[in-house]
Amino acid sequence: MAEMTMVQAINDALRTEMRRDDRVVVLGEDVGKVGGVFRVTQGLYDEFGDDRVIDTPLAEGGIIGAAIGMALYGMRPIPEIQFSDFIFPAFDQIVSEAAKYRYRSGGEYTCPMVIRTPVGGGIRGGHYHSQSPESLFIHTAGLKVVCPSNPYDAKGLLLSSIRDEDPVMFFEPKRVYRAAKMDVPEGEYTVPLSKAAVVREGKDVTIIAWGAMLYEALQSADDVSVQGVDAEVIDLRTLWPLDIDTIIESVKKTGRVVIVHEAPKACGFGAELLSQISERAFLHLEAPPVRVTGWDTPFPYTLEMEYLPLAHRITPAVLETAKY
Amino acid sequence: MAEMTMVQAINDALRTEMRRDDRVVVLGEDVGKVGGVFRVTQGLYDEFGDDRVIDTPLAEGGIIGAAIGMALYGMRPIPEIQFSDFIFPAFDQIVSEAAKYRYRSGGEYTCPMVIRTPVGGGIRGGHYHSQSPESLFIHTAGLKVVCPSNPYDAKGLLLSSIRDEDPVMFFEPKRVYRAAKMDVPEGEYTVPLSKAAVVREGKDVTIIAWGAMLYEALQSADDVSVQGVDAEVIDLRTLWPLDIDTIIESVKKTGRVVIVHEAPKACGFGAELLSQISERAFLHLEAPPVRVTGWDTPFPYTLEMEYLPLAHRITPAVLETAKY
Amino acid sequence: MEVQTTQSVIRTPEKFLEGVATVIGPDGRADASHDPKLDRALVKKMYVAMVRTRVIDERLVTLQRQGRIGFHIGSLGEEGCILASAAAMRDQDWIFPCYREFGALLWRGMPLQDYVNNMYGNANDPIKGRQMPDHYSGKKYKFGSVSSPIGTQMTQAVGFAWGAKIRKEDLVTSVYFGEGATSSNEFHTAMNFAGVFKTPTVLLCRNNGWAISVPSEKQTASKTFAEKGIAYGVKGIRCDGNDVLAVYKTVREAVERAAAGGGPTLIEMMTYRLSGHSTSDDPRAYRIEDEVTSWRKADPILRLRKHLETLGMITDAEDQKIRDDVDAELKLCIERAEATEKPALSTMFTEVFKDMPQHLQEQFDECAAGPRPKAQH
Amino acid sequence: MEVQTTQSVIRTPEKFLEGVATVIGPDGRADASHDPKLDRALVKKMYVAMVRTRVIDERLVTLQRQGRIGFHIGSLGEEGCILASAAAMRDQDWIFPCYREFGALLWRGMPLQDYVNNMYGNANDPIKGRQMPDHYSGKKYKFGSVSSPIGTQMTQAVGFAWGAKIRKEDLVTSVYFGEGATSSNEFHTAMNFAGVFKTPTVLLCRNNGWAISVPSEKQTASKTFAEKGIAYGVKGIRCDGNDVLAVYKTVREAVERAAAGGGPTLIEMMTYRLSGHSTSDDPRAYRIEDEVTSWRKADPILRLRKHLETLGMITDAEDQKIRDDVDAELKLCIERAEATEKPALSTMFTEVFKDMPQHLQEQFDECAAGPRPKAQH
Ligand SMILES: Cc1ncc(C[n+]2csc(CCOP(=O)(O)OP(=O)(O)O)c2C)c(N)n1
Ligand SMILES: Cc1ncc(C[n+]2csc(CCOP(=O)(O)OP(=O)(O)O)c2C)c(N)n1
Ligand SMILES: [Mg+2]
Ligand SMILES: [Mg+2]
Repeated sequence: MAEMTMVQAINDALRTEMRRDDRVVVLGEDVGKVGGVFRVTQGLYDEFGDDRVIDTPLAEGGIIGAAIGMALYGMRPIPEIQFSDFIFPAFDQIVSEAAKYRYRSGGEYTCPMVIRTPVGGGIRGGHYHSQSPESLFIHTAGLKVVCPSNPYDAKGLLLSSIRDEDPVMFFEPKRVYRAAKMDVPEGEYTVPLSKAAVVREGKDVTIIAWGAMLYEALQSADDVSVQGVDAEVIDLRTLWPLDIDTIIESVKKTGRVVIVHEAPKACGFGAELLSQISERAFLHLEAPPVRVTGWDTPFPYTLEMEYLPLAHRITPAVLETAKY
Repeated sequence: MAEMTMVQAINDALRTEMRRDDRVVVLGEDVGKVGGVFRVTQGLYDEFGDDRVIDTPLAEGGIIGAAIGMALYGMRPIPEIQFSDFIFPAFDQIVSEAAKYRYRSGGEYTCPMVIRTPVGGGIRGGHYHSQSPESLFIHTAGLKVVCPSNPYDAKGLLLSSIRDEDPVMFFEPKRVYRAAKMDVPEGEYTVPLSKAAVVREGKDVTIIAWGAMLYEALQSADDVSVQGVDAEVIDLRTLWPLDIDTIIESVKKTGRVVIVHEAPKACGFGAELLSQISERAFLHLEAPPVRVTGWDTPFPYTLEMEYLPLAHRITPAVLETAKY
Repeated sequence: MEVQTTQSVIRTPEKFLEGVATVIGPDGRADASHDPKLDRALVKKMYVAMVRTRVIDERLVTLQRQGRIGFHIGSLGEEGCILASAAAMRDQDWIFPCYREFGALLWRGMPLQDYVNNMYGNANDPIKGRQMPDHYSGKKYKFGSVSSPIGTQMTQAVGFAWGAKIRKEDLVTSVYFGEGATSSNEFHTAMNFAGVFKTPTVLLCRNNGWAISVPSEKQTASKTFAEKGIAYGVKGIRCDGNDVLAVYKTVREAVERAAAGGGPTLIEMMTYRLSGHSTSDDPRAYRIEDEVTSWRKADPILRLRKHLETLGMITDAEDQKIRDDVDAELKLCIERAEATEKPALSTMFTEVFKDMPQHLQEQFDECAAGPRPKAQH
Repeated sequence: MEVQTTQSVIRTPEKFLEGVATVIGPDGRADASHDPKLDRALVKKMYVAMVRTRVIDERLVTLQRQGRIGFHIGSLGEEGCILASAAAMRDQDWIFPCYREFGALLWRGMPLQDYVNNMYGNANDPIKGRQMPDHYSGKKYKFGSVSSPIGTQMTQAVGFAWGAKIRKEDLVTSVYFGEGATSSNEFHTAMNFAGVFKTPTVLLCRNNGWAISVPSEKQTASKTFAEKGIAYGVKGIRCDGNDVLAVYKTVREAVERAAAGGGPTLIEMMTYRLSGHSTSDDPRAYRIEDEVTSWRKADPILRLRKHLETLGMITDAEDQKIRDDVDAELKLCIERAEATEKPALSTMFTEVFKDMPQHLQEQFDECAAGPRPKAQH
């Protein structure tokens, strides 16, 4: 056991798996000697050399396209996209190619790879260093989507993702990167994909969140408890394929739901969650499920704390839902 | 008045507006002399010349990026993307640039342009000539999204879109392109954006559809009427910004909703519609709103009629909702 | 039909090929100084493969016209560069196709029946009817998976070769694309990554004069496509794509250079698309018939046949037999393909992921429960 | 601090600039055969602007260190190529920035106060605090809008110029980007479209040796960035980016050629990023200090000052006054900016579209109703 930040835990996961499996390579902009702009890959270059920890030219499409080629060849590439806001030059390779390879080739070719990329706001990044594009990838059949909220899960989920046989989008909430340390086991362990965690039990309202917003959800759960509302908080951990059973079980107990995410509301993942809950637990609902999300605007700079669905917005939503 | 297919109506709209406004130019792959692979721009090259009807190199990012530059300069470009499946090389320019220009520049720059692109399945196009990516653009703040279902609306909505001051994604359902003719007025007229049409009134269930699936919805409305279910059918026409009032009014009357779209279910636009209906009309709902959509798989070739949410799947959903 | 076109120049083979070295001369004889001196059996084998490809191509177009298959995109006129470049790859090398290279796939050993099943998207289609015709995949044959989006395969072919290089395996990749595809994002990144990481990759640009209706000279202002290599520190070469010996030689040298650590090569193979872009296209709407006629005379099959004649390696009867054989084989394949049912409903839901997740299992169950669609195309 | 780095070569100015013609010699004198013979007042004006840019830059770094602004990305060492290239544009021409060109924006006339407000993202920020610092927009000054995604501005600058060409307006666009950006999709399409449509565009590549931690020689295997023009039929030129007269001359000629219908030019301006990539970067983690030291001697401001000295156009006192003046002005601007409130809440919802649609009006109302966030960064 060692105390680690999420950055350290991810770094540790990469090192652990690179030692175990020499098919694993890391590639991206600035991931080499300098260890990435967030230092997530620090030290890997020194240990594994420039054949396995590769600084690339400035071309996300090239990073992902080449990684796909490596995956087809039989390697386990882990491309890094410096900010998820910059994933769009690679969008075609991800949604048209990586996501569809297994299916379209009748199962001949597979594309196991983990696309690591920092996500989310709260670090004064404005428009282009703050976005949360997860729903675009969930809408694309063939991709798994993961977003850990803490160092332990980050390492365990990353190891599961690298060993998974399908392409995984691994979103790392940068607001959490160095926010807190946590005990993380050394060596190997995995946290299974597609299993949500009930991180706080409660009976009145279910709050669903992931990544950095989990802490806001927990804060709100504390806030409302003072007012006699007992909130259950679910950390999705893997967004897709979804652990719907854990959600429905909770909703059947509470009958009330608040869904939290940073991305804009329209066609965000909250809409899918709300829909599935309505479809599967309609008769258990005591109140309309509520979404507390980023606004349907580009991500602002100065006003970002007004943009994000922080506790100050979750709490009233939970209270209102509870008394609906 | 003249009888026109949707292809002819769109062609007529382009010609009409190009005559009226010399800032309008059309650009894309094969849009010139040959008039586009669907012949939507046929004859425009002869009338307006190669300065205004422009064959470009094979680069969607270039088509959209250059069109943005033209729009910033003060023109009204209408780029064509040959199939909406091929829009992804231009995704970065659309979502990072066109969508955000007005906002990010404090209103200094604007990006009025209409991105025309054929959409949807049912023409034996398989994986890459059938997809419906609308929800990706709805999720992106700053874009309007239009999808006409008939020649009259196609012309009127296109004229509104060209005159709009914001970027518009104009999805043309290719299964409808030549499916039927309809009286279309000559010269100018507009169909307003963000106004849905109630194309069939009913009191028992509301079916929401657009584009090619509208006809399937209407077919189902006929089918269920035999069984005594009176379905109301709404053609959204503009998907975003949404005419939620028309929907809610209908739902308040019927209490029951079936939403139909071709795109995969997960994070499709149906999820957003369902969510807004639940949020705004929860107490009016007599049954959980239902989504009948493409499956969460890549778009298949041979089995495409099993993939599409055609009448055979809508009808049972309507009946079940009606008797819920 | 009177044709108006935006085409400004007729690009005859002579004009198009100006300054490009050839091996097989107009008289059918090989220029001794450039002749790669291939094993005669190999040359003959390439010839047979080209004729077979041509016959299959023509038959598929007919099937499409008859509504028996949905679509075909062929290689009429481009068989020379496709077959010779495929033949020049070593057994351990991998080929990444564009969409006109079914001839290369058959060369690599895919049974004709499998290919025909793919054209029908039936239950025996190796890709389970999931994609349009001609979107084959041939991993067993060290042959990639076709997808429609232009250019994506280039970066992947570079990545594949790069992987092999990292893993120190003696393996070269080749990748096909049209001259139109040089405008794509992917050409740029593929070339750049290939150059920077010196990947063992041969980038095969089929310059067939057209990208659907756009003539090659409107695709770029550079004088040739080969010289685009300069921007990436990648060797660029043009060759006469209808000259089988020239193509073989050029590609083979590039493969050997790549295998020896010399890095990637961009090869512009000058050829011509004699047919429409695909069965969905009518080229009379945009191109001048004279140009097409001029290229019919430069047909790579005629050219190689002439060469074989000078070597006394072919007779009319033999030629006819090649055609009859493939005709007969094809007939059987088509019969079988047409007698084969559609892919099972389950194939719509399997292999989205390795294991079927819960939501797809539910959707599959829902779909399987019916009802079945009435509507057909 | 001991530094280990992957950097294999130290690229001194001498090595980096091998074979590139200069105008201002080591002695400060202009080479008569290349001297563009500019109006002396203009040269002086450029010098003043460069010094101002430098002073502002340094002050902003300090403000960031003090936590008074969130971020700054500057042009330390690159002022020569930025100011001279901006100065070489005609009044009617438009400039599309990358993110290091605030000096060009001030040159074009934006009041310093506006720029400082942008650094604070306050209520008077012309872009309403919606983007990070240094993401300015200057339409009034015929100056584009900065966005973070690398390269997108290139294609737009080409499209803008193309529009003007179609509308027959005498207007040239210039566009800045780093050498790292030449690897982006956008460089490829921008160059290709510029070449094919002969747009009046000057593509200004600031080769400053680094793309964050990646040295320029790892960005491409081509020998220079300028020669990438060949792939597009676009004229490519290298120039000494720290030599103000050389840059001015090269850019001006390109502008005139473009305006005369001669099409686009790619100009590689060889310079050096003396600072970290931005205030978020510590370059000691990846580069060798000796390289930086060698470039400090090639500082474009020192170089131009020496030239002005040979012309008797500058004194130490004058130099000091330039600095004092901007210091004083800046102090005032900062005071005012810090005294200015945040942008109004409404600015979060306006200008997503021209008119606020219903859903945003509802969200605005909801947000305005509160409560307000407690959390700050
Ligand atoms: C990204 C993308 N854009 C557009 C298309 C439509 N399209 C298919 S083939 C083609 C032309 C390709 O020309 P070229 O690269 O020269 O290849 P050729 O067909 O001549 O072999 C186009 C525009 C596509 N498949 N993908
Ligand atoms: C598409 C994209 N990918 C990555 C980044 C992150 N990033 C910002 S600047 C930069 C390096 C740019 O280097 P260069 O183009 O040489 O410009 P310079 O900073 O040297 O002026 C990178 C990788 C980005 N902004 N956009
Ligand atoms: Mg071609
Ligand atoms: Mg740089």
